[in-house]
Amino acid sequence: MRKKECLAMLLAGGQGSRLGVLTKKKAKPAVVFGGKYRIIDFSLSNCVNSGIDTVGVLTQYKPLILNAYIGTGEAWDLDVASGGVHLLAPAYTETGGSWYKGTADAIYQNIDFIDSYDPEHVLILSGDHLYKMDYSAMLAFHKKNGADLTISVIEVPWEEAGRFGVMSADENMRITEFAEKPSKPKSNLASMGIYIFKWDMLRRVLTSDHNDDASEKDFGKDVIPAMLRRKRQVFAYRFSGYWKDVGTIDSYYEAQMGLLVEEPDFNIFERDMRVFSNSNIYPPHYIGLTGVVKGSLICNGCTILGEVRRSILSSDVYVGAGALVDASILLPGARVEEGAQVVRAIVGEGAVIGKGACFCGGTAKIAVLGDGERCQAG
Amino acid sequence: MRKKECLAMLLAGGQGSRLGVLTKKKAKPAVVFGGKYRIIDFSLSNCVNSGIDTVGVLTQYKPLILNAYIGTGEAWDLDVASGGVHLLAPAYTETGGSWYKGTADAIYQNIDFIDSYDPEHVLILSGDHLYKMDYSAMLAFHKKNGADLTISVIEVPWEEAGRFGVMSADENMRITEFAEKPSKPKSNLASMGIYIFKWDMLRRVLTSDHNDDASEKDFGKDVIPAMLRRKRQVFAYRFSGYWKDVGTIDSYYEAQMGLLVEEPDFNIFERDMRVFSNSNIYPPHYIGLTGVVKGSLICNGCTILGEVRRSILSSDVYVGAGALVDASILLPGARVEEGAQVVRAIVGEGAVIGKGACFCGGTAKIAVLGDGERCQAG
Amino acid sequence: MKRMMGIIAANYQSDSFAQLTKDRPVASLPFGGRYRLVDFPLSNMVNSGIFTVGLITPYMYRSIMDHVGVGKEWALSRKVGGMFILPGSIYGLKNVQGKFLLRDILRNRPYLDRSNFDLVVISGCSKVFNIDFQDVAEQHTASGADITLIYKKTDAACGTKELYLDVAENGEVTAAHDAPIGADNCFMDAFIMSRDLLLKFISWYEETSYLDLTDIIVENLSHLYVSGYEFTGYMGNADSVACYMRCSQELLNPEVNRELFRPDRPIITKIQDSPPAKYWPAASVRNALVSSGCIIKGTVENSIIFRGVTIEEHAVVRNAVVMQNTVIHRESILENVICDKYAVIRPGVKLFGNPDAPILVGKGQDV
Amino acid sequence: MKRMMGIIAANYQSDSFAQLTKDRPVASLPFGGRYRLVDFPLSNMVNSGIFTVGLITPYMYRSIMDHVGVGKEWALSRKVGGMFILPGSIYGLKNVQGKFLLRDILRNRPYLDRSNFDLVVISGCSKVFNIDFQDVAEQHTASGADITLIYKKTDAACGTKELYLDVAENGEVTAAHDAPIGADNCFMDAFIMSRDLLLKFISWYEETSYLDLTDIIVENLSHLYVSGYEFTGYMGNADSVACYMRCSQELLNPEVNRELFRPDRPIITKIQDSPPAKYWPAASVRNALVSSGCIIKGTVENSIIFRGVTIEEHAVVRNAVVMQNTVIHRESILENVICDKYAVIRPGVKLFGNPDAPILVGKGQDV
Repeated sequence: MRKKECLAMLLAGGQGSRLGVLTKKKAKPAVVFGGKYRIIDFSLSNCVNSGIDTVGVLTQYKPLILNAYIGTGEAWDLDVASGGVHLLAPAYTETGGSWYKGTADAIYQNIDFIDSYDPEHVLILSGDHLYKMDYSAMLAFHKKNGADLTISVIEVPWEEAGRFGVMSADENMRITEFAEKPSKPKSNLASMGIYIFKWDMLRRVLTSDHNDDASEKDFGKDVIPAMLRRKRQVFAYRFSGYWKDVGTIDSYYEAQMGLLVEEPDFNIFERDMRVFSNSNIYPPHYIGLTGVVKGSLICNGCTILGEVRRSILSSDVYVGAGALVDASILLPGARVEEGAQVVRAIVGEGAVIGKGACFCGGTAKIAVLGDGERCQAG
Repeated sequence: MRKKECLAMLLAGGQGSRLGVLTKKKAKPAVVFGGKYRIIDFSLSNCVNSGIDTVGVLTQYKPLILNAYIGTGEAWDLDVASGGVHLLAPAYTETGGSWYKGTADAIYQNIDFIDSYDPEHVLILSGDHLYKMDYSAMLAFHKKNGADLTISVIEVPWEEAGRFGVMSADENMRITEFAEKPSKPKSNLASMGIYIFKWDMLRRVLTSDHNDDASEKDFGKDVIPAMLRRKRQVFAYRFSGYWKDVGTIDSYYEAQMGLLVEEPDFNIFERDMRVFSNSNIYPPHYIGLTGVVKGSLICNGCTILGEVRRSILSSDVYVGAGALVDASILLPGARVEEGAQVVRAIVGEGAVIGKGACFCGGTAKIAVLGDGERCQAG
Repeated sequence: MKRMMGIIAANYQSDSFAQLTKDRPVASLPFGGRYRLVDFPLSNMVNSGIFTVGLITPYMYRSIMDHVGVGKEWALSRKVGGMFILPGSIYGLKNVQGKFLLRDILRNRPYLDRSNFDLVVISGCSKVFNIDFQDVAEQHTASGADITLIYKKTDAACGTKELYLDVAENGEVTAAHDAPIGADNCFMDAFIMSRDLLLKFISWYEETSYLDLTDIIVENLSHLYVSGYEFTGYMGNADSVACYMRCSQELLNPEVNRELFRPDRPIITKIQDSPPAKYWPAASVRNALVSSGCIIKGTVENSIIFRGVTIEEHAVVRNAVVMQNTVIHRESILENVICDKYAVIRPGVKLFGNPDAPILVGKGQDV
Repeated sequence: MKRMMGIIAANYQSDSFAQLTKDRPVASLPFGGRYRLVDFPLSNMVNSGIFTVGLITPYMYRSIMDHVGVGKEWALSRKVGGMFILPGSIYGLKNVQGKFLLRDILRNRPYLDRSNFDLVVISGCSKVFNIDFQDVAEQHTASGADITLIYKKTDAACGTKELYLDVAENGEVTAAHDAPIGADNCFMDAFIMSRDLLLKFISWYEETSYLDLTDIIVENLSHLYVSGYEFTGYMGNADSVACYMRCSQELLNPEVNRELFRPDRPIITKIQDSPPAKYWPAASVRNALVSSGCIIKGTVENSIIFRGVTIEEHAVVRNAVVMQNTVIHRESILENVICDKYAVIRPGVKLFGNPDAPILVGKGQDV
C-alpha cells in the first residue's frame, strides 16, 4: 500500500444536545438536513471532492443509525481497498472499556489506526457545519509553510467573535495568540474547527496531553494552547466561502431555509463540489389534483394533496388534503394529515400531525416534534 | 419491508483470552483459521446457507479488525437492503456509556435494533465453534413444537459432559433439567450455545433479567434456568454433525490439523454449505526450485523456497530456502527466514522467525508467537 | 418458499416506439419518472425471493448494462446465484415479433444446465406490474401444470401484438388468439415452467430455434397441461408509444401508484444522486409525478417529470412525459408530448400532440 | 498528480491463439494463475490514480462482463468517474490486425466529449506489465509532446505483429517499423495523448474510421511531436500461443514475479472464493505457481496452475499452463501443454507438446 499523504479524522461522537429532541435517537451527524442529506454528508463529500480517500469517523453517542448510513462509504466513493471509511467507536481492551473523554482523547485512542496508514498529515474535522471546502488547498498551504498545525479560520462579525476560538496571526498568517471563546476578542478570525497536523507532531502532543491530568482532552482548550506555548509552527488558513453552524435548532432551521431562495449561497445543485448522500429508492413524489407546492424542496416518495409553501419535505412525507405546511421542515416519513397546519416547525422522522391539528411555531421559536411522536388536534 | 421470520444475533464481543497472544490485538472471532478464514466466517456462512439474511454482530473487545473484515457483509452475500449484517457495539447514550455486562445484557441493550425488524424468532449464536449447520431445520423444529426456546444440543462423551451446559429431556425433547458445568452430569446432551427464542418471550425475559441485580446477565447461568423455573416451553434440538471448539490454543490447533487429512470431517472443499470469506487479492503462491510442500494447505501470495510438511500457510507467508516448517500454522504475512525451523507452532500475523532460528513446540505444548513478534536465532 | 431461477428477456426491440427505441432495447426505456422498464421484472423476481436471474441482453447493450450493472441495487451481486448476463442473438430482432426466442435461450444453455432449480420464471419487460411469483409458483405446483401462463382479464390491453388466452373453468389454457375475440385474458409475457421441460424444448426445437417460446407453447397446448394464473392487480402495457403514454398517465391515479410502488415489494432501480426537486415560488404543479433534481419554475399538469428536468418560468407542460435532464425553456408549451433524455425545448416553442399520437422529441434533440 | 482518463481496447480478437480465443477476446484470456489479461491495464490505470476508465468491449462480451462487472474490485464502481462500457464495433475484427480502431472510439465519442480531462491514456491488453502512468504523464507534459508512446528496449518481444520505434536522442519518435530491423524499441500498445488531439483525429479521420490509431500516429510522425517513453521494467508479451507460453514461464522467475505483482501497485482481479490449495502427502511440486482451490496429489514442475485444478496421484504436469477447474487424472502426463478451463484429462493420457508449439486442450474438452 502506498503511504498516505493525508487522512481525515471526523469527530462524529457528540450527542448534539443543542438539537434537542432531534438527537434523542441518533447522533448529530446523522440528523437529516436539506431533505435528502444527513449532516455528515457535507464533511464526507468535502473529503472526496478534495481527493482524501481515507476517513476515520469517530463515533460514540447512539451510533447505530450513523453506522448503517455510512456503511462501507460506497455512497461517497469511499469504499476503496487502499483506504475508505472506518467507523471508530471506543473500544474495550484487556484492561476494560474506555469511552472517549474529549476530542483529543478520541484521536489519542486511535493512534494505532492512524499509524496503520503511516500518513504525513492528519486532517481533523467536526461534522456540524454546512460548507464546501477544498481541503487540498489548505493542505498545500500547510505544506508550503512547513507547519506543525494549520487551523482553518474565517472572518466573523466582531460582535460574534466571542462565541468562537479566535486567533491573532502575523503577516505570514502564523498564529501568535489563540483564545477559546474570549470575553474580549482581540481578533475576528474564528477557528472553523478544521485542523491539519503533521502526524508525527500530533502523535507526540496527544501523548503528552493524555498524561496531563489537568487537561480536558480537548483540541481547542488544551492541545492548541499547549502547542502555541511550545512555539510550534501553527498557521491560520483563511477561508472565505459559505460556512454556517447547524448545531442548534435555530441555526439548523435557518441554514435550511437558506436553501430555498432562488440563488442560495450554499448550492446543492452545483455539479462540481457535489454533495453525495446515501439514499433509499422511492418513486418520484406525487402532487395530487388538490396539491399546491411553491418555493419548496421536495424529495422522492412524498405524496402532496395539500398546500406546501417555503418548506423542505424529506423522503416519504405525506401531506393530506386541506393541510397547510408553511416555512417548515418535514423529516423522512413525517405525516401531516387532512386539514392539519404546520407552520415554522420541524417535524421529526416518522412523526405525525393528526387530522386538523395545528403544530405551529412563532417568530421567536421554532416548534419541534421529535422522531415518531404524534401531535393531535384539540 | 417484509416482517422477518428469524434474525440472528452473533455474540462476537469476547476477548477469547484462552487464545493467549493470538487475541492480543483483535477479538477472537477475527482470528485467522484454516489459512484463509477467520473464525466468524463459519457462523456467518451457516447463516447465509440457512437462508438467514439479517445478522446483528455484537462486538465489544478490540473490534477494529473484525469491523473492517465484516464491512457490509458483502463477502457473505449479506449486503441486502432488507437486512444484512449490522455491527452492534455498546453505545453511549444521554445517561453515559454502558458496556455489555454479559451475553444476555448484550442482547438486552439491542432490543430496539431487533424490534426494528419485528421478527417472530431470534437465533442466538456464539462464534467460537467449527461446524456446518442448517439453522432452518432447527427453526422448523422450534416452530413445530411451538417452543419458547430451542437449544441445539450434541451428544458428548460422558467424561467431558461436565465441561458443558448439559440437559435432560423427555421423549418429546422437552427439556426437564439444565445444569451449567455440573460436577456430576445427569446427561451427556451438551448445549452448543445455539438458541432460538420466540422474540416476544425473549424480550420479556431479558427485561426481567436486566432488573434482577443478582443475575450475571448470562444465557447459560441466568436466562435459561429462569425460563425452566417458570415452566416455559424449552426444547432440545439434537445435532449430530461435526462440532469442535476452537476457543483454546490446543483446540484451535487440533481443529486445523484435522483439515489436513485426506478426507477431513470438516470439509472446506464442499460446494454445498460453502464457507465464505472476505479475502484480499494475492497472486498464486510460488513454490521455488528448492521448495517442498507435502500434506499441507497453502494460500495465495505465499513464497515457499524451503520445506513445508503437514502445515497450514495463510496468505502472504514466506518460507526461505533451507527452512523447515512442520505440523505448524503460519498466520497471514508470517516470515520464516532461511534455515529456520518451525515445528508444532503457531506463528502470528506478520511475525518473523529469524534466519536459522528454531521455534518449536513439543508434544505437550504448542509454541505460539504473537502477531508482529520476532524470534531470533541463539 | 419455492426455489426458482429467473430469465428476463431484455433484448427485444420494437418498431412501435419510433425513435424512443432507436438506440435502446424496450427493456431500458425510461418509465415512471425514475425507472426503466427492466426494473419491474427484476424487482418482481428479487421481491419473490428469486436471486438467480439471467438477463438476456441485446446487441445494443450499453444502456442496459449501464443501468443494471452487476445487479447490485437488486441484491444480485452475489457469490451464490446473482445476475447472469446472457447475450442474445444478434440477427435482425427488430423484424421479428418474438420476445422469447428459443435461440436466445439455446445460446445460453449452460445457465440452465449448471443450475439445480426445479422451476424457471420467464418474464418480458414491456408490461408493468408488481407480482409475487411465489403465489404463481404455488398455484403451478398445486395444479400439477407443465406450464403456467400469467394473464390479466382485460380486453383493453392496448398492445399491438397481444396474446389472449381461452381459459377453461379448471384453469387450463385451451387456446390462444392474437385478438381479444372470445377471450379477454391477456397474457402478461410472464410464465413459469420446469427447468426440465425448458431444456426439453431446447432439444426438440434446436433445428427451428428461430421460434418463439410462446409459439411453441401454443403449438403444444394439446400435449401439455398449460394452466393460467389470473393476476388481479394493476397491469400497465408499454408496448407502443400510445400505450406507453396511457400507462404513464395511469400512474397519476393514486390507487395504481400505490399498488405498483407498494413498500413491501418495492420497485428497485439504479441509485442516482440528485438533490431534492426545487419548486420556485411561481411554480404551479398539479396531478404530476416529479423526480428529484428537477427545477420547476413553470406550470406542470398531468405529467411525469424525470430526474434533473428544468422547467423554466411561464413554460407549460401538460399531459406529457419529460425524461431525464431535458430543459424546457420559458414560454414554451408542451401538450401530449414525450421528450426523451437531454432534449432542449427552446423558448416559446409550442408542441401540441394528440393524446393517442403524442409528439416525440428525440434524445438530445434541440427543438 | 496529473488528472487523466483511460481507454482500454478490450475488444480485439486474434487468430494466433487458436481455440483459446474462440469464444473470448484476448482481453479475457486467463493468465498467471488467477488473472485475465485485462486485469493488467485496468490495475495499471487505477494504481496510477486514473478512476475514469472506458473499456471498449467486444461483441462476445459475456466473458469480459462476467469478469469485470462494474469494476467494483478496481474501485471503479463510483459516482464520479468509474468504469464506462464502450461497445466496440461488430464488423469482422478477427480479420483486422488493429487493436485501436478509430471507429470504436468514434462510436463512443460521448465518453470523450463529456469529460473534462486533459490527457487520455490508451492501452491494449495483450502485453503484461506493471507501470505507473503518472511517470509517463509527467514526462509527456515536461516534453511538450503531442503524443507519448511507451516502449521497451527489446528485439525479442516475440509478438507476431509488433511495432518498433526509431527514437532520436531527444526522445522523439522519428519512424516506426513492423520488425526490429534497425530499432529494438518495441511499442507496448500503450500511449498518452491529449483529449483534444484525440477528438481532432476523430474529426479528421471520420471518413476512414477503419484505420488504426497507431497507423494514424505513424502517418503523422512528421506533423506531430511524438515522443517515446522508455519503460525499463518487465514486459511480457501474450500475443500468440507461443508468446503466451513463454510469458507464463517467465512468471516463474522470482524477480519477474516480484516486479509484476509488487504490493505497492497490486494487480487486481475478480475475487473468487476458494479454499486454500491442498497438497497431499505424495504431492511433488517445484518451480510452480499454484492458485487457491487446487488439490494436488501428483507431480507439478515449471507450471502455472489456476484455481480449482485437481491433479490426481501419479499424474505429471510439466512446462504447462492448466486453467481453472481442469481435472488431470491419475497416471496422465502433460508436457508443454496449455489446458483451457474445465478440461478433463483422462487417466493415463499422455500429451507431449513442443516448447515452441504447445498442445492446446480446449475449454471443457475431454481428452
